[in-house]
Amino acid sequence: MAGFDKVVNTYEEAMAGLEDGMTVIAGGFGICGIPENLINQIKKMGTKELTIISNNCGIDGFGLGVLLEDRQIKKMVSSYVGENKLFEEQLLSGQLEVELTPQGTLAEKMRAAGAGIPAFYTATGYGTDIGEGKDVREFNGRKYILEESIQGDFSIVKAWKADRYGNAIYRNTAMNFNPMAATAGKICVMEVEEIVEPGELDPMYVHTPGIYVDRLIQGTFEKRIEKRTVREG
Amino acid sequence: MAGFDKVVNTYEEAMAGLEDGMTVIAGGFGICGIPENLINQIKKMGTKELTIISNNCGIDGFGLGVLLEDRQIKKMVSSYVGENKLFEEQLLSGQLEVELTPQGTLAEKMRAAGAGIPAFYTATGYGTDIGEGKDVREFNGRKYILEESIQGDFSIVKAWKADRYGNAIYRNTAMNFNPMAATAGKICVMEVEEIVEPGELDPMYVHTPGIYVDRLIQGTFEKRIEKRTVREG
Amino acid sequence: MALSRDQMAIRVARELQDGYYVNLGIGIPTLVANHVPEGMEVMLQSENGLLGMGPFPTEDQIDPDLINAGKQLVTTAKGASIFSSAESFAMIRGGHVDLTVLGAFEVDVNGSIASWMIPGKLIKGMGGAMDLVAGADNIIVLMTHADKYGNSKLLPQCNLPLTGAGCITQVLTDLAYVEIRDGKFHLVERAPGVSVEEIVEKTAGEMVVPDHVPEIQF
Amino acid sequence: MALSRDQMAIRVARELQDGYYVNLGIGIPTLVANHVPEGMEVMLQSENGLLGMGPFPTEDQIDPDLINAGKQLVTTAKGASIFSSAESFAMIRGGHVDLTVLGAFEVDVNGSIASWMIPGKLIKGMGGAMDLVAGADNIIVLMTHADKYGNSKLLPQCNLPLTGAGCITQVLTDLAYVEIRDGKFHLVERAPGVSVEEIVEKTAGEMVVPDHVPEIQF
Repeated sequence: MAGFDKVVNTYEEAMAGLEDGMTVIAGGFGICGIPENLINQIKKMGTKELTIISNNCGIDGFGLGVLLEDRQIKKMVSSYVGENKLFEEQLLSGQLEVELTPQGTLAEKMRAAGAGIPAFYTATGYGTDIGEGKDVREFNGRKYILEESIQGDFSIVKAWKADRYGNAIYRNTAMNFNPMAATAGKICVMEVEEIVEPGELDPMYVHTPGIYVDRLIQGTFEKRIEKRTVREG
Repeated sequence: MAGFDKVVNTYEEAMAGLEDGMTVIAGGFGICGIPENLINQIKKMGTKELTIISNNCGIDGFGLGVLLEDRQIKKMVSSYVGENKLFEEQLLSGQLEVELTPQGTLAEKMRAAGAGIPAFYTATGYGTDIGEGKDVREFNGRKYILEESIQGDFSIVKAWKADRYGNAIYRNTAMNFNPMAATAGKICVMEVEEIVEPGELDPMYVHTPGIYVDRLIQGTFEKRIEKRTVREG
Repeated sequence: MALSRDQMAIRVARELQDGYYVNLGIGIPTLVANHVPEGMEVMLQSENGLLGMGPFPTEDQIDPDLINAGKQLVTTAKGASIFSSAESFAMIRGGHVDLTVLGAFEVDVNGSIASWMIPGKLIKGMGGAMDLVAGADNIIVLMTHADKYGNSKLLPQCNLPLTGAGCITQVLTDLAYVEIRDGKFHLVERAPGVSVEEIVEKTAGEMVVPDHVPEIQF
Repeated sequence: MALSRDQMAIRVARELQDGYYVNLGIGIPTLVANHVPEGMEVMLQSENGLLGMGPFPTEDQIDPDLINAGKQLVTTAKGASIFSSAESFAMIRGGHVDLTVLGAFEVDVNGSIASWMIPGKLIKGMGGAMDLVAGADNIIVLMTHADKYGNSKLLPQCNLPLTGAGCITQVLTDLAYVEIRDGKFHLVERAPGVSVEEIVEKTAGEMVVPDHVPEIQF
């Protein structure tokens, strides 16, 4: 690896340096656009006491859900954690801490971290439990709460294609939280379906500039479908 | 014009409703990617006492600079206003008010307006004249100032291509401030080099979703070059 | 008689306008998409990053990378655009969506809404609901007038943890179309054959009743 | 002898590392791009929305839609990406750029910098300079040691309006390479043939001088 080439060849290299107690920001919505293999690598490493920041916690046996099996997660920061029995068990038994965050606020907290904005005001959650203990301020006659950015030691993201420099594009709604997550980790690890040579992607349509990406690996993906809604052809 | 079709056929229609004293947010950097014809339409309309929010004020005789000729601008909010003699004259004679704003803060203020974020903290300008009178707060041992979002009655932007629904793409660095400006006007007027049919642009590579665009017009552009730096072939 | 789920969706669909960008919540709100009036176009926003949501795919159109906020497989409509979650909520929070329709457990006379959590039961999370109610100017809450035990869901004050405070102005239930202003419910329309008395009786919060309350026509 | 503009650029270029993303300010900093050490790759960020700036275009490559922050026509380098001003400054403010090189009127012992405004002369504006100095961890200021009247530009305290407070740690002048820490200047290297005495004399702020101050080698 020299210059701007971000490619690593093994998942061990991809996640090297992840330690117990670290914070990991993960892209994906439900189980769409999730970094499947990076998650499996964390499971394999057995890293414990992790704080995971991700909109969801996968499902039983797939996605971030697999990290619950060996109790690797200490705390989840998410907007929606339903559809996961193991999650429910660990939450109710007090083994798992959960910080619920509105979805838009969560996305903006990640973006803010990447963008050097330590905090921003939003109306979301004002007057609810989410606003409790947070700074309130009025602008133009409306009340807003102060939300702080959220940074990770690592961020793990999934893109469709990237060039060796880490310039990446996402496919359809598999984009979701990935672009913001990519900017919010001190070390951003990206896995993709295809790595191409620099120059192959049109600069105008790059979704994530390579400057955000530290390590890049090509993988194969199961892309499990959570709700198979199909209509007659 | 019905449903999502945002196309208008004349520049009169495009800028209808612009009144004296209004605030206009304009895309463009220098004279690159500026809404040339929308600016010329404002000149033609003779609207006065305008507050213009734009990174620059064009140059003498081109771009926003033409609005200085008949003293249509009361106040400019910009990061850089050099390269304009008429501007200098009106500023020194007190005919023109200028609020200088750091470039990144200006871009973020526009984005924030479009994104329902009334204010955000940034380190930019802390400890300088820009920070004076602004709320200061410390996060993780560093001091930041509070900057408020900036909304316009109108925003005028230039894109490369758009479909009739206003889904738009920008070309190269003519993108600059245009995507944020598009979100920050109560009425967003976009002019483009080419209007295509809905379905012709790949949804994955749309830069500005049509939801932000209220009126769309196809124009022809001079695209004047400010600094013609060329090397030997 | 109380409105059916489809009738509720039909009534709400009458609030649509040509060219509206609309976010429909999970459940009954989803049905509104089936009742867009003839000759009218609306575009559906899905908060996971899709504007211009099309119908479910046919078997040969299935794409695991293309889902809606309910995690269902979908397609794109003509003129769709796809973007990040941050951009999606910028759109929502910034008030660019013309109409949001969502369900609720409770609504109160101050326009507060509780829709995401019932303490003691599992906490699934608010998803995008808090952002949606904070960002939209035009929200219609779609819910049954009373819960399955007959308890009113239109209250003087919400009992459950709030999704948003003071943000709801319109509620359509299976019994009535209600507006909220000045700290009171205002009865606007009633389901066919349902008496004003029944509606008032099933409304725990203060309800203002005008002289004439038209029946919803189908 | 004082360093030439090109020698200053050469010295700064030695601070580059393979794979660095770099923002070069207008003026002398631009010259740094001409002296990237052999076998090393750096990518230039231009704050108007371009990462991977290439050289000026040839006549047949001219594209009015492709300029840099100095409004000059440019080209894209291999592996470039283009984005909005908000994204560009997210990148800058978020500390993702590895090195920023910019000019200045004055720098002081506390690391404050004045680079954008001389009261009484026309105010052109700060452009992206305030964001750049606030966002970068690694900044090198490149300027002459004294102004044309011989007044030191390395001061106990900046006189001109600040671009940023306490954000500068490295300054290369035509006379010396200076680090700033603990409220003092620290002399690190000197231009060939320039005496420590001359440098100290031309430095208005407190300067710590180690026993040995090597000459910059070319």
